Amino acid sequence: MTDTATKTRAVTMAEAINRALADAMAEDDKVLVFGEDVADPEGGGVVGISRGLSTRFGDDRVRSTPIAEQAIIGAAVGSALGGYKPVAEIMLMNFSTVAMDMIVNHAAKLRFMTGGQTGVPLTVRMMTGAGISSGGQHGDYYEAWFAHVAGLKVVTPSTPEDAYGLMRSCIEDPDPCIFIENILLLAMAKGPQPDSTHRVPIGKGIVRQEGKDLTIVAHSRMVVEALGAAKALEAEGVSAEVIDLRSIQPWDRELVLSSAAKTGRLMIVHEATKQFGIGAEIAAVASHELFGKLKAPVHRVGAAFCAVPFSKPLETAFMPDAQRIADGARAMMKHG
Amino acid sequence: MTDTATKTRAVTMAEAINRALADAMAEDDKVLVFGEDVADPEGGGVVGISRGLSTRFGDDRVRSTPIAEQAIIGAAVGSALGGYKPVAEIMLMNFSTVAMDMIVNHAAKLRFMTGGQTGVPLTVRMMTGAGISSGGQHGDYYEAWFAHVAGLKVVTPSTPEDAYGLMRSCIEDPDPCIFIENILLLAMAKGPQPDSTHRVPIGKGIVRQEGKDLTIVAHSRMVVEALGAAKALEAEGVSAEVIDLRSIQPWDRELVLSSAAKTGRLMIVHEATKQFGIGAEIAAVASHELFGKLKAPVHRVGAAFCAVPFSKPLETAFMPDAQRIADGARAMMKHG
Amino acid sequence: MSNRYTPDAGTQVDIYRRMALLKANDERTRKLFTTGRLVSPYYSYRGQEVIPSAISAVLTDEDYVCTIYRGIHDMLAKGMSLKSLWAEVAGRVDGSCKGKGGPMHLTSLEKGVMVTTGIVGSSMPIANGLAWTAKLAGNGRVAVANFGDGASNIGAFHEAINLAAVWKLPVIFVCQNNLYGEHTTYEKTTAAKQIADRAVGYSIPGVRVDGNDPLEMYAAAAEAVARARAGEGPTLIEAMTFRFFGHVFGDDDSYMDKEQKKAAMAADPVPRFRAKLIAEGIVDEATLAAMEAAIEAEIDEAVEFALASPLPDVSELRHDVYADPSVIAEDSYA
Amino acid sequence: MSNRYTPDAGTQVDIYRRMALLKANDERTRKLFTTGRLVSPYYSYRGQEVIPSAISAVLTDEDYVCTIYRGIHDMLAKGMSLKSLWAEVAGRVDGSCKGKGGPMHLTSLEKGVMVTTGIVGSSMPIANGLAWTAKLAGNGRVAVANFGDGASNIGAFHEAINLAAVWKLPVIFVCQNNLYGEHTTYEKTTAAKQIADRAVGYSIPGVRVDGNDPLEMYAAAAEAVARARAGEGPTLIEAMTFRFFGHVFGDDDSYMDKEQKKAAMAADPVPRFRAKLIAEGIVDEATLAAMEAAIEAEIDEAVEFALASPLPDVSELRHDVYADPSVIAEDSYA
Ligand SMILES: Cc1ncc(C[n+]2csc(CCOP(=O)(O)OP(=O)(O)O)c2C)c(N)n1
Ligand SMILES: Cc1ncc(C[n+]2csc(CCOP(=O)(O)OP(=O)(O)O)c2C)c(N)n1
Ligand SMILES: [Mg+2]
Ligand SMILES: [Mg+2]
Repeated sequence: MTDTATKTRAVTMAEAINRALADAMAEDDKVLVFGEDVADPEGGGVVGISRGLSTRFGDDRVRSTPIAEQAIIGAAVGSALGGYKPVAEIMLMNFSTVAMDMIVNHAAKLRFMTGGQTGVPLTVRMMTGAGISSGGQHGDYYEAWFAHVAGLKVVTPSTPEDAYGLMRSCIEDPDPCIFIENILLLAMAKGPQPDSTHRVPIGKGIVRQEGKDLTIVAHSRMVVEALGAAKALEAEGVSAEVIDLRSIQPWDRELVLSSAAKTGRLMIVHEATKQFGIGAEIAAVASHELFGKLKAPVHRVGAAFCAVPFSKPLETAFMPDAQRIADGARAMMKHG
Repeated sequence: MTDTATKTRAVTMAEAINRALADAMAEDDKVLVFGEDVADPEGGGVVGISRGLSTRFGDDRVRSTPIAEQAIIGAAVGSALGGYKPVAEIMLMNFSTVAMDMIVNHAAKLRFMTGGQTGVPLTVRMMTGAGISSGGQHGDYYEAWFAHVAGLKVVTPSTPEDAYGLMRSCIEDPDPCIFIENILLLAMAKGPQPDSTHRVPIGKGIVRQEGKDLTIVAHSRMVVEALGAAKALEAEGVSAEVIDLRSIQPWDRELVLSSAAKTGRLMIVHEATKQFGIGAEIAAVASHELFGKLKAPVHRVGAAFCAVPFSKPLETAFMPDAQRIADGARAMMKHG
Repeated sequence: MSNRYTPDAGTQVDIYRRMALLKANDERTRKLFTTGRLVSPYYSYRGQEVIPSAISAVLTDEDYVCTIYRGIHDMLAKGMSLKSLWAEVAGRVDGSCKGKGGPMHLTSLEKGVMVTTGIVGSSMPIANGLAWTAKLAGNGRVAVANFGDGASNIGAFHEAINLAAVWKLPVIFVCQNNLYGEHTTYEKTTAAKQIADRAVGYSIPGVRVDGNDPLEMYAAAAEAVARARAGEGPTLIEAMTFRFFGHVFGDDDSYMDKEQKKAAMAADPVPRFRAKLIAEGIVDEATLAAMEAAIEAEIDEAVEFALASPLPDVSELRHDVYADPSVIAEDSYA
Repeated sequence: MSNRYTPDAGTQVDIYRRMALLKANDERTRKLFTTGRLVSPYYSYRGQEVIPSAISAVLTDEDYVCTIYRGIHDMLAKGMSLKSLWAEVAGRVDGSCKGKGGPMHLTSLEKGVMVTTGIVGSSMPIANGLAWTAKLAGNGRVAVANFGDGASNIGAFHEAINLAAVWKLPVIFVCQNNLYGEHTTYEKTTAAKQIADRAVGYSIPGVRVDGNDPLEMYAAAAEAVARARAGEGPTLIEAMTFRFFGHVFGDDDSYMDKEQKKAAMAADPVPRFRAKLIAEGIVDEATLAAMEAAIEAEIDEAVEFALASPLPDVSELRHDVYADPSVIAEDSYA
């Protein structure tokens, strides 16, 4: 798999995912799409990600389901075992908490527990993210949970191109993939529309901006904030390299470590709460592998340790942003 | 709260927990115990942890439930909101995957989401651990998931005394606590029977063995393996300090950091898979706080990245043990 | 419908008062959202006013209610303070949850509104726990669990009702069947001919009632509450209704049957009951008009109070996570 | 019970053959566990032989089965190879899962035994997915989801049956009601008078049958399978039975009603059906004795094969986690 994109007109991330689903369904009639409200009579998904699919590919392959996430993921596991390529939607990541058994005990483990007799090539789409005043049960990031579970792959695009390329890769992957969509990015992230051969390999990050003084690793919407911070820092003469992880499990150790080795300073940013988040794993690996070679301690930036708060000033303060990232970078620059 | 224990006759960890539940119920009639098979007609729990309680305190307060973990934890959340002190059992930690919504979206968050109007003083007991040939869905450690969720406390005793003291502290705590029991330790760990005033403060670790060359941090059954490794290392002239974390959320940063600062070398051991486990958080914090002060990179030891395998040689190789810990320590001693 | 549970004239007017409050409050809320003075997802309950108004008429302040994102009608009918509700919806420090919860997570301890959940189905297992404490304490309280038709297909529904039935808990499971779960129709998702039929599987009474008919709704609620207080266990009430403004306010309604929607709105239960009360001579128009004017004034005051209340300080992120904020490491906010 | 689905003589003998195999296999397994030659939790199905034996007589190798920790009877009745089963139970490389799954997680693709789960309730949602693929492919296959009476109280049961009903999936939900979930009785945990009653809530057929009566069980299974193959959707079968050796082998049975257990064991369905077949002249004793001897020999051979098979190499930890083992960082095994 190579990372290629042919650019044409600009699309949103929502449109890119929609296109990825449509192209995959057109190319492989084993691809199925289902979840709450996903078919056209129900609007093609709450934010329209699956719009047009049921009309084009039929009610057999594109189905709105009852509100029953265990049944949804169970149907995904079973249809994957039966040779299909299900793409199931859990509307918001917080709702995956009612389906964790199916994801963790079954989808993730069946290949191993059956000694490789079976595989579970499913993709689960989940939206999430704070910033839209939806309170404490609609915006959590649990990528750290999924990454901790052997057998799952986890991806978190920040651009339409990557969303397209990763979705196609997830669907073609022989193993279960968690595809995380930031609810703000779906409309906000715009970019060229990739052609149907575009794939982004799972496990490969990308340098979004080159720099030499420090490395900022981010994923999902935090890439936007990291780039904002990099811009502010540039004005101050600090050159930040920004890496978009794109995949969390597996994550691109080589890219992160070589960048951090180059700059000597590493920061990791995520919207999940900082404590026990994925930044901890990356910091632990980097501190280990680059022991004695870094100019400053690895710095982590994450959400505050609380539920997503409702009130706007609290919600804003809860989420990491360009300023907090830039502040962290400034402090790091005082080292070494 | 102070950490005190008056020693009398030796008890197993199972007996110590049983005693803690009984003493708590005797002292406070708001304490409730429920879960699958926990009442005496059903044997007082699959391994007898709640034996005698329903006979002594009545069927109102000690109840065997249907197999319905969402309903169990829901009843715990609701009864806690109603002013009671529920201790609910989820028989094995893997089964918490069907109740994660109640734990994460509700128990953990209600205090914050209600602006402190309510609190959810519940305790959830969960057994787990590999080593008894029960295969891929009965032995996972998910302490890293729970620790990542703001609002939960997580404890993992390794001795009967701590099990008693932590259970009493959890029941008295105003916030939801996850109490993790290693299935092998329940019978294997023996120690003095603490008296009814004994408490172990949540968030405080303990030095199980003093040492000066390196610090090994472990919890639950891995403390036993760490002590085994320390013994082997001692024979080779390496002095290992062994810290039993006892609490994961919050964890005892002060104790871990001061020990690591003293020895200059830090290793973290857990039975959960290494990737994205709690060792990552501890390694990240220690590498940050002790930047430039450590003699060797922080080393992590965890289970292999796969489901718990059934076949004995695989299951044995899957789990960290004294030898793997000692090997890691030997490699660390070559540094600095 | 048994005559045993017919509300007297005073109770009927009281039910209407709650309905009028709910209707006016929803109208005001939509107005403030439309003008952009408030911003957040809003799940209008307009059209579903009868259900909690009738139920609340048989409850005391001590009885418990658990409800959902579409639940402000349930809270207001139960008596929640308009001021602390509005301040919460506006995210202010005087909100019932200090602005931390918002419209989807309101709680009002004084009125027994214990939990408002954004997770489909999750009101039910928690209501069981509250009901259990009532039973243990022998204080005669009941717990009402509100949820939608869509929620009747999720696991928590099944687990909760079964547990309530085997433990004979004083819970009333109130399914507000508005025919849609988000954009999907009842028929597409629900195999039961009626949700009330599912009660058979738990050996408890299950009734489908016209949730827009205050007398029928009152009778069903009164009977269920009486059963619960008498220690006879839970009841499943399926209250048929309709939501006038879609799933979330601002939805387009392309997924809806237009005729069905038109008919439902034409049969708006609030003016209907108002007309009936007057026609039957139970109350006169002037009394109701005065009542409605008082409600508007009360809402005016609450809105004003809410918008004058300060926004919370960011230090609040550290509070109410645990009872003791000191357990959280300082750098958790870096 | 309709006459339409009476098994002919050959089928009755075939059902008995499966029952005899199951009984002999359980006896052998308990023996090896007792002597310590095998070590792991073992969930004996002894007493429940009729259910899968009768069901399997109406299935083809292509039909799917999902089952649970107490499920070796379901697999063997479906035709799973004794050798690969025994080698798996012994944790050997020739086991169907290379020793990685063990007795609680067996799979036999050739015979359609797709998933064996250790999580109560989880066989059902997965069976739906398999049934959906059969429907999509139009290949006429059905999926059987086995589970216990205790599992009928968990959320997955409800979600799965509702989905199967609205999607008219070719699934047969087989509740093997042995009156206990671990140590807790049906009555203490289950509000339904009979689990079959719950079918009403999904508008599907629900039948309670004597799961220890091969003819009644066969008829119910045949009817359900015919419905499923005809596109008429799922059926819920509650098959009444009893487990002779408790929840997990080695349990003390203090939680059980001794009289009930004695009576159930006295009514052991295997010798009962054997005697009936002979009494009715359907088959003679000598034929059955020869069949049973052949079964013992086959088991001998399988056990020998299993115990001669090597234990897996520890490098196997790195394989079958993902299709491509190289995605896992080397130091994940440190
Ligand atoms: C477990 C879960 N899944 C999905 C959602 C998203 N969601 C929010 S409301 C809703 C529809 C619920 O319908 P219903 O129960 O009929 O209640 P109504 O909104 O009609 O009052 C859905 C699917 C959720 N909140 N929780
Ligand atoms: C979700 C979940 N909760 C609890 C358990 C522990 N457990 C294993 S078997 C069992 C009893 C199941 O009873 P039943 O469904 O009647 O099946 P049986 O064992 O009688 O065949 C329980 C509670 C589990 N495996 N999964
Ligand atoms: Mg609805
Ligand atoms: Mg059973």
